[in-house]
Amino acid sequence: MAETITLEVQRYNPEKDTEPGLQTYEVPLKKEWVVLDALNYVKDKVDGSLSFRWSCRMGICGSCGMMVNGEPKLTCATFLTDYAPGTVRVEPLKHFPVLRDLVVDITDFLAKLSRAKPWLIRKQEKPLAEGEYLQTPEQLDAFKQFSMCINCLLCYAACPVYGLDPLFSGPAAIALAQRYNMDSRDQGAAQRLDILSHSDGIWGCTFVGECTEVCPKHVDPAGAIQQYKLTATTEWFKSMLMPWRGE
Amino acid sequence: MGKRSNEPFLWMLFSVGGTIAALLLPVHVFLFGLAFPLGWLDGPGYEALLALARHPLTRVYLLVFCTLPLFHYAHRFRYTLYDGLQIKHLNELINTFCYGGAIVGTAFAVYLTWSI
Amino acid sequence: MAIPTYYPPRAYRTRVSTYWWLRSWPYLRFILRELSSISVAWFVLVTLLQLGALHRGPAEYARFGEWLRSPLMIAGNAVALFFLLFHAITWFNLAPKAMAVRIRGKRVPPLFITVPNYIAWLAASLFVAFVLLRG
Amino acid sequence: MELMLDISSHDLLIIGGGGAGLRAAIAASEVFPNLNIGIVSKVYPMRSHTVSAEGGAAGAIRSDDSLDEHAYDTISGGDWLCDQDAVEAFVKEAPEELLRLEHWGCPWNREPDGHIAVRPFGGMKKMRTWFAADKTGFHMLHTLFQTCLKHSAITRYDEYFATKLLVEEGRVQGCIALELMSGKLQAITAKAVILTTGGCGRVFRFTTNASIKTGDGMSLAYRAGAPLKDMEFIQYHPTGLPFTGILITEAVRSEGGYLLNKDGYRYLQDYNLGTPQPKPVLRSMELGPRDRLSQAFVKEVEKGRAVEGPYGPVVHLDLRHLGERIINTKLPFVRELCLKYENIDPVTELVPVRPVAHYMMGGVDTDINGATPLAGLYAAGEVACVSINGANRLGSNSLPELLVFGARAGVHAGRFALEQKSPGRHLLTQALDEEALIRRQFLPKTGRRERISAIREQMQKIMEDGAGIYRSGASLTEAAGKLRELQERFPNIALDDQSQAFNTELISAFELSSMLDVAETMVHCALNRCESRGAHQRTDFPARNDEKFLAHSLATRKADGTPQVSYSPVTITRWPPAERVYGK
Ligand SMILES: Cc1cc2nc3c(=O)[nH]c(=O)nc-3n(C[C@H](O)[C@H](O)[C@H](O)COP(=O)(O)OP(=O)(O)OC[C@H]3O[C@@H](n4cnc5c(N)ncnc54)[C@H](O)[C@@H]3O)c2cc1C
Ligand code: SF4
Ligand code: F3S
Ligand code: FES
Repeated sequence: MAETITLEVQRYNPEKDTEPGLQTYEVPLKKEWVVLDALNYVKDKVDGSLSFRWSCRMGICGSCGMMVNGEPKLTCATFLTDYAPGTVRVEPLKHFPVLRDLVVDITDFLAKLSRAKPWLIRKQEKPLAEGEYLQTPEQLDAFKQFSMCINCLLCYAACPVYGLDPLFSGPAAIALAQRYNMDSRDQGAAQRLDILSHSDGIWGCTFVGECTEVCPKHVDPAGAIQQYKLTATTEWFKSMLMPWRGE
Repeated sequence: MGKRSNEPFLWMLFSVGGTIAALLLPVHVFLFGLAFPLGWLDGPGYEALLALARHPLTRVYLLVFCTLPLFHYAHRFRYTLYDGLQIKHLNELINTFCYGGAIVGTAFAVYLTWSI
Repeated sequence: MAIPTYYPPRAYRTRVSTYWWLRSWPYLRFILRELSSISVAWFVLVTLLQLGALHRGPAEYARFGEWLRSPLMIAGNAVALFFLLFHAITWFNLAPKAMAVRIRGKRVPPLFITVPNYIAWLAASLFVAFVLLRG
Repeated sequence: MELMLDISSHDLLIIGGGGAGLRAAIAASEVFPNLNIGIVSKVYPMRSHTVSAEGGAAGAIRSDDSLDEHAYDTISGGDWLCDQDAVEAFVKEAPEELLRLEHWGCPWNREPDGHIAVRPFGGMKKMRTWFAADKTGFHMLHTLFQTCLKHSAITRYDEYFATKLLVEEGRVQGCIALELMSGKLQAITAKAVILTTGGCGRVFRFTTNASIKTGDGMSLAYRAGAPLKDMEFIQYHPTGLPFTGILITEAVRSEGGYLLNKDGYRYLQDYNLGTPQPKPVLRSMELGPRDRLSQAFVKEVEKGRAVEGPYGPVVHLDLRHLGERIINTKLPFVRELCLKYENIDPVTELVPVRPVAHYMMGGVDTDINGATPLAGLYAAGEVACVSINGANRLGSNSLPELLVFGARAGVHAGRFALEQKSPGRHLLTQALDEEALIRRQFLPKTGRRERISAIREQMQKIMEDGAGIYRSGASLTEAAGKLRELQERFPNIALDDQSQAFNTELISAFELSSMLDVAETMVHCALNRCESRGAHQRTDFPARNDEKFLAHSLATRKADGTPQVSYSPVTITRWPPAERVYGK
């Protein structure tokens, strides 16, 4: 194994640069090092001004998503050795405004997430004293997959529709809405439908499917969206055929 | 949101049309587009085909075959133009072109299957 | 939940290139799949013209047959067939994603949806061929 | 670099957006709908460290279980240093809190009939640990965060780093925070403040803790004048991966994994932990208690029988004899972690492991309602010491702890806030002072040479060598001296980064300064406690000494910046101190 590997990192400092550029670093190549370790090596030993987000280093907090050689990846789970020999190019997640070096602005996603009402909606709350809402393992299984989203936003970086149209709600927000819709304890599907069943919501998705391909937690947002389309269509027909059913 | 968009309706046409196109179009293209013209297989003659086309079941079949896939096309092509060429701002024009085409085709199909 | 205002720093925004779909194979595959819709429209149009010719009598129909045999049409239909097969295969393969069928609380494995689709495809194709070739 | 200053104000300010912080915010907002609440968090709340917890959360619900048994397990596990009134409140409210989370949508695992499922857990005599697959903390945190989104009275300051508490007239009245995105300083005034900033595992070199766990809240409180309690008690987990510190769960050993030294010898047999059998035997060998296993590792290193790895000594965890099938069916997540984050396949390779710092039992001194001795300041979660964990926390007690005491702190701080007048007039001056200080301390371009990472690495080494699993008077005295030197060198750090937008190096500097404070209190508390109890093992005082040390250590900051250690009594209600017996 070679001793070192070349890291090409996108740098951008809004106070100095008008547009991003690439900077090259030589870093040690070790079997157990992931791309994030290489970045930390640079930050600690070479250039403290390199900025990026990270925290758990175990693929669960969702902070360290970046483009590695053009693909959206969790850098704490992407080994350097997979790219050796050769260079590793690290860029900020695509489709988001770049704040600094490898840090992108995700406020847009948070706003979209709130709009999808990702919380349990009940017509009538049950008092705690009456115990839990019963839910069988099968009912749990119906939404479990969609509840695994770590909000890493790799799917947004992979989805060309989001890149083209920033108004698009996007894969993770819709998958999380679907997570609650499919939860046997939830009664808020109708409220979420109005928000998601419009042209910036599910109908913007053309089923490119890359969101699902890149998702590190196997959430399958593409599936969630298509399933939602089916539900929305059924609901639409119901409301056309039986307008009196009402809201 | 108030009034809901008619996307669900268009999407349903797209889906059903897509399924019909997937199930039936390949064999049609293969036979009428390649096998018969190239003489790999002997297709039905004029009279036989006309008789077949006039059968009530065939009329229904043809009507479905010639309409729903057009709406599949209209929907899909609309988004291809939006995204592939990044011309979503021209959406009125695109919609007219795509769905307009599908509607004209449908009218044509209704007329032909009826009058043949 | 409210989010306080901040001094927005100058964020750098990239524009998606017009040729984004050339950038990677999955995107290219996607755009090809979407372009298959042109083949759909194309062959529906051919069929409509054929019905028109049929309607207008044997002479018209013969001329139409002649047109179909022209190299340009053969080439066009060959391309169309390629795209339609591509459409059919992607359509059937993606179907299980769009439909989460559950039987007794367990999600039906994708193959249980894909395989019947392929069988239906085969049956429909054989039936159409049988009706047309019977004579 | 030029700093800007902005001011905003809330009734209640919560610093920390992890499990404890979010729970406090929701509690306050539900009980006092008119309360205007702010949450400051240095990372987006759903990135907080609570997200990493795997195992589960304890709350007695089964008919064969009782609150008293949960309390007893907790108190004996904590080597009688727990405040028993707090433990009693904790075990009573834990099941309610976990149930509340269920009502908010947390996907707890279920029995076939739809009721909540519970699993056994280390140190708990009954099955009472609620779990959501092996991602319990993740599901709890996302449930809390998403539920929080529907409360319009809560204003979030995401990616704001709190640098200082504002204190006026002896009362905490807000904080100063740096907005990462812009580099702007924000003075946030409030009538009450709750600290929920989590633990400080990063003080050590090898830890399961995320990079954000740098003890900031402890340092904020300490500098504002609040005492830190029981800082010498740090829990080690015996099997962490070296370098990354990723946790390899106990389940690996329950399935029959061996611990081997460099000669391939099951060394635990030399430490009074039973004789090796091919199959796992409960309470013996690899299934001995966490602290004993960690201690055996240290001895093995001393004897020169550990394996020298690139990141220091390790021993090997051997799973190969279990075979691929067992590993895939019983331990899939372990294999995934090893493969995905360490490039090791346990089916064919030995897994290097070592004890890693895992959890901080001590923290900001609070009463049973989260109130610290400093008026207006509350704390909950890992940053606080209530104390229910005593000298050693039981696995799966800290997730319910953050719910129970997060909620309590939220309600009590909310009530306190409603009774206060508007914030004092001199806060703005303080904010301006802080701005000047930051500018002076971190941002001159010349004349500085120290690198942040160098000081940090030295601190971590000092802590490992001097205040690790085993400590002694000598090692601690040396550590204390070296830490003082680092404190003195700290002002000479040079930042490569002089810009405003997302200056993570500036944040690292703040974090390092927090960690130095926390490390000093740990070392001084450990030096003063001349006994061995729970996670605090003194080689020069190997026995527990209830006569002198059945007491909480309290570290307060002296004018010269060094800690002053004093003691306060432990609250004993119904369980008088006894021998801590394992495995009976
Ligand atoms: C690997 C691992 C597994 C674990 N498993 C279990 C388990 O199975 N069961 C169990 O009971 N416990 C477990 N624990 C312990 C438990 O997870 C933690 O004790 C608990 O999550 C701490 O939560 P918290 O809310 O106090 O802090 P955190 O979740 O750490 O949140 C701290 C918050 O404070 C913010 N913050 C910190 N400093 C600042 C600052 N200066 N300015 C602004 N904001 C700041 C952060 O942004 C963050 O939002 C585990 C711990 C680890 C490391
Ligand atoms: S859906 Fe997957 S890729 Fe998208 S944010 Fe969630 S975990 Fe990340
Ligand atoms: S990639 Fe985008 S277009 Fe739809 S299927 Fe996924 S959201
Ligand atoms: S650092 Fe947490 S997901 Fe990578």
